[in-house]
Amino acid sequence: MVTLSSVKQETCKNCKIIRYSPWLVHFNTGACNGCDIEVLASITPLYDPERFGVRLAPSIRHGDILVVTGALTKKAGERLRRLYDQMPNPKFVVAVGACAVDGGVFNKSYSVEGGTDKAVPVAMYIPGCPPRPEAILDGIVKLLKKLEESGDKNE
Amino acid sequence: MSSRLDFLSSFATETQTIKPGRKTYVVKPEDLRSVFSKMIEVLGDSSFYVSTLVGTDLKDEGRIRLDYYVVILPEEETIVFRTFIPRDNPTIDSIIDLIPGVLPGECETHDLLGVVFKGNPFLKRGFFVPSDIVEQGKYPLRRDSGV
Amino acid sequence: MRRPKLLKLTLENLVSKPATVQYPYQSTVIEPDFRGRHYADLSKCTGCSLCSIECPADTIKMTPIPQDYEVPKSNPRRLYPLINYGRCVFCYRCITVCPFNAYVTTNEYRLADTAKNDSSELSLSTLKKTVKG
Amino acid sequence: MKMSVLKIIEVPLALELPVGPQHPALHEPVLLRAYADGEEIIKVEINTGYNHRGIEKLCEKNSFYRDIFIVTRVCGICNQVHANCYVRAVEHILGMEISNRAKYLRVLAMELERLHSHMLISAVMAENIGFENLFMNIMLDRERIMKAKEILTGNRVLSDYMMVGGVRRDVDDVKKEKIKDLLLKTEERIKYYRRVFEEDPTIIKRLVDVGTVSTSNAVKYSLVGPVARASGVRIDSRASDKYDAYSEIPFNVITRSEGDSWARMMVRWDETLESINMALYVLNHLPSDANPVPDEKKLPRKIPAGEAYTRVEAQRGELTYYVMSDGKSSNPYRVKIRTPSFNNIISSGFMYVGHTIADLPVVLTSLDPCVSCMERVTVIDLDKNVSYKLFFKDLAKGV
Repeated sequence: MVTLSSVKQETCKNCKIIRYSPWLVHFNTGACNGCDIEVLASITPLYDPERFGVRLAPSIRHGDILVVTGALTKKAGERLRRLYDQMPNPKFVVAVGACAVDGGVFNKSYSVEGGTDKAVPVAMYIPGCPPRPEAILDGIVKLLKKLEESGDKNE
Repeated sequence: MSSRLDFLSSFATETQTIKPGRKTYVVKPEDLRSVFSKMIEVLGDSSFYVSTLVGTDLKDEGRIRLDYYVVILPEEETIVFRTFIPRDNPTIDSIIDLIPGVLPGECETHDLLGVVFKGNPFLKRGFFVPSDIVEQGKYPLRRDSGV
Repeated sequence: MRRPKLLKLTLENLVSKPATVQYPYQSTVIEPDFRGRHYADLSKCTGCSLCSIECPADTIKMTPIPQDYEVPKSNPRRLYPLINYGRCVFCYRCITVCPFNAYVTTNEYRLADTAKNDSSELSLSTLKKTVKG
Repeated sequence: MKMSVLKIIEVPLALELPVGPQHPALHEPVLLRAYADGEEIIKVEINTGYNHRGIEKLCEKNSFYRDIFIVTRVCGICNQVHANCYVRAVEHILGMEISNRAKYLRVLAMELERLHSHMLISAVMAENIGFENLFMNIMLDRERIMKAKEILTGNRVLSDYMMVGGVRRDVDDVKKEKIKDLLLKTEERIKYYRRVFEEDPTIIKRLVDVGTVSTSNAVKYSLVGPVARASGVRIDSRASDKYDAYSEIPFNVITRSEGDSWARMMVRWDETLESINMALYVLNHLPSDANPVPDEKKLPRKIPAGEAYTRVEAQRGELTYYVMSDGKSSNPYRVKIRTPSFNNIISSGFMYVGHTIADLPVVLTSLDPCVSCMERVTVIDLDKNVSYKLFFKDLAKGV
């Protein structure tokens, strides 16, 4: 049986594979677009994360890092869990924006579950409403650094 | 402009003004269809559109208020048709066959407030509302829904 | 039909300097009044909890100040606003409604972390610790 | 003639349906189910409601002032028009007049937003038709506008700039010069991009005569904004309602008669140029009659009973707010938000009929849904009874 903790151990062993060129998958669970346009802005020439090998993956099955924006609505929650299961295994979730981290202004609404971590384990939180593209890159770079360190430990 | 709209006063039981300066005609719910067909007859069907459909739950008065905001072209004057329907039996005739543009508004009002538009084939619950609230039979915008 | 000079633009871009900012090796210009991380200066705060009431995201929780800090007399209830940065939307409503201008604002935007963080460390650093004994 | 359905194409786009509140608010993933005969689309069904965040109900549960920040988050791209519309409704209920300087600053903020939004959708259109070079170039120039927004409001996207009684921060001369400089630099580029959209053979081949809407259909289906204006309907609440300082600032309402996807994009580019002129006019003629920043500690706590209905010309069309106060509590009794995409997207089904599958993303993008809408597309081939997934972009290039 695959439990959450066993998945975590496995990812630590294999994360060296993705630290050179992580591909992002962007998923919107009910955001206001503010974070979406900033995620889009952060892949444009001014910030150009392809310097780190970061690019948007064409399909969820090619992705290493799932970038989630927006408050987790009840309908989107099921889809997020399904998407997470479809990702190949060293996988990490980055929650971008106040809504994805903890529900933001929508935390009390009847159709919102809360933050992303209610549905899937989150590796990096990027607060801000919305975070600047620099902050998003900063979060991804921090995540890559963390992977590098944990990869070294496992060798 | 207003002379073109004189015929509306025969339907109105009362006129009000919503800030800022939107002329409001209170009409009987059974008259609503004839108001819109008269509008089409007098103004033609491409010189006005239904901009917004607002449903409000007036719990204390025991009725639901429906406001149809209509924008008259080319001056873009906004006028309002206001009608009241009973809260325990919120049904009204749909005008979707006269004006196809009310589709989003009627679907939304049905889903969130429980108003039944007779003759609209596209009404369904769960258009916007999550399924657990639909199963409980609650309408989120009712004041006593408790969601 | 005349073709626009998109080809010329492409060639120009090939030879010109890259537009990319070498972030994070080189920092970008952030406006000094960009709405970034803010925290309460507890030497001014009176614990009135107005910011907590007005916060649109309910992110500010009035929290008791730990016993080992010296608290000014103007704060008899020993409460301070604890901001959960994860949920904060940085609208700065708390700053504009504060009757004592007790908030410190910065343009710090790099808040990414592996766990949700809050303002307790920053806020409490504005207070002196009681000397024991 | 009876057409047989050979393929069912499901397009689960994360489409923006900023239907406010109770609607999902933004970025609602909309499901377009297109039925195609060969390459030709014969019917499109539009399903919505994937992420309804319950904003209208949320507004009833929060106070008038907290709602300003909640309605701002209905849509990230048009956040200032939402806030402006709501704030003006509250001001009408309060009977409050604001200073001229605040009115001009509000217009400046909203026009900057229109600029970046129109550039964004044009960039996305370029990407959808496979013109990635143009996408990257437009996005690069758009960063200048974002910088100008940051200087003016203190944040790049969600600006939280509007407040009952005025705006939340003033501009000084240094900031004014900086913004003017950025705008003048961008103006040149925008003229260039407009020419690319006007003349480039690739763009013309993909956009002209695709998704044509006649004038009478545009009115009948309640289409608003650039979509209606491209079909020759002159609707612009800036010109008719003359809210804020729009009565004093000169501008033209752009209309075109073609009604196809290309006309919609051209209307957007012309409006972008108009917006730059308006923003420069505001910066050159900024009155200094009073302090535009109200003291938020002294704003009225009690809102009298009353109702107001305000319209704003958002980037995508007419946005309306209805706010009602019962005078008893500090919360609004009812807030109704009707966003432009709500009308444009849900009523758009008839536009796709008769076009090829590859045109579907073009028509959809020309309606200005949202950017990150490029989710995957599922093609179910009834012949082989298999389904495979495609990237939205590939679909645009022709499967």
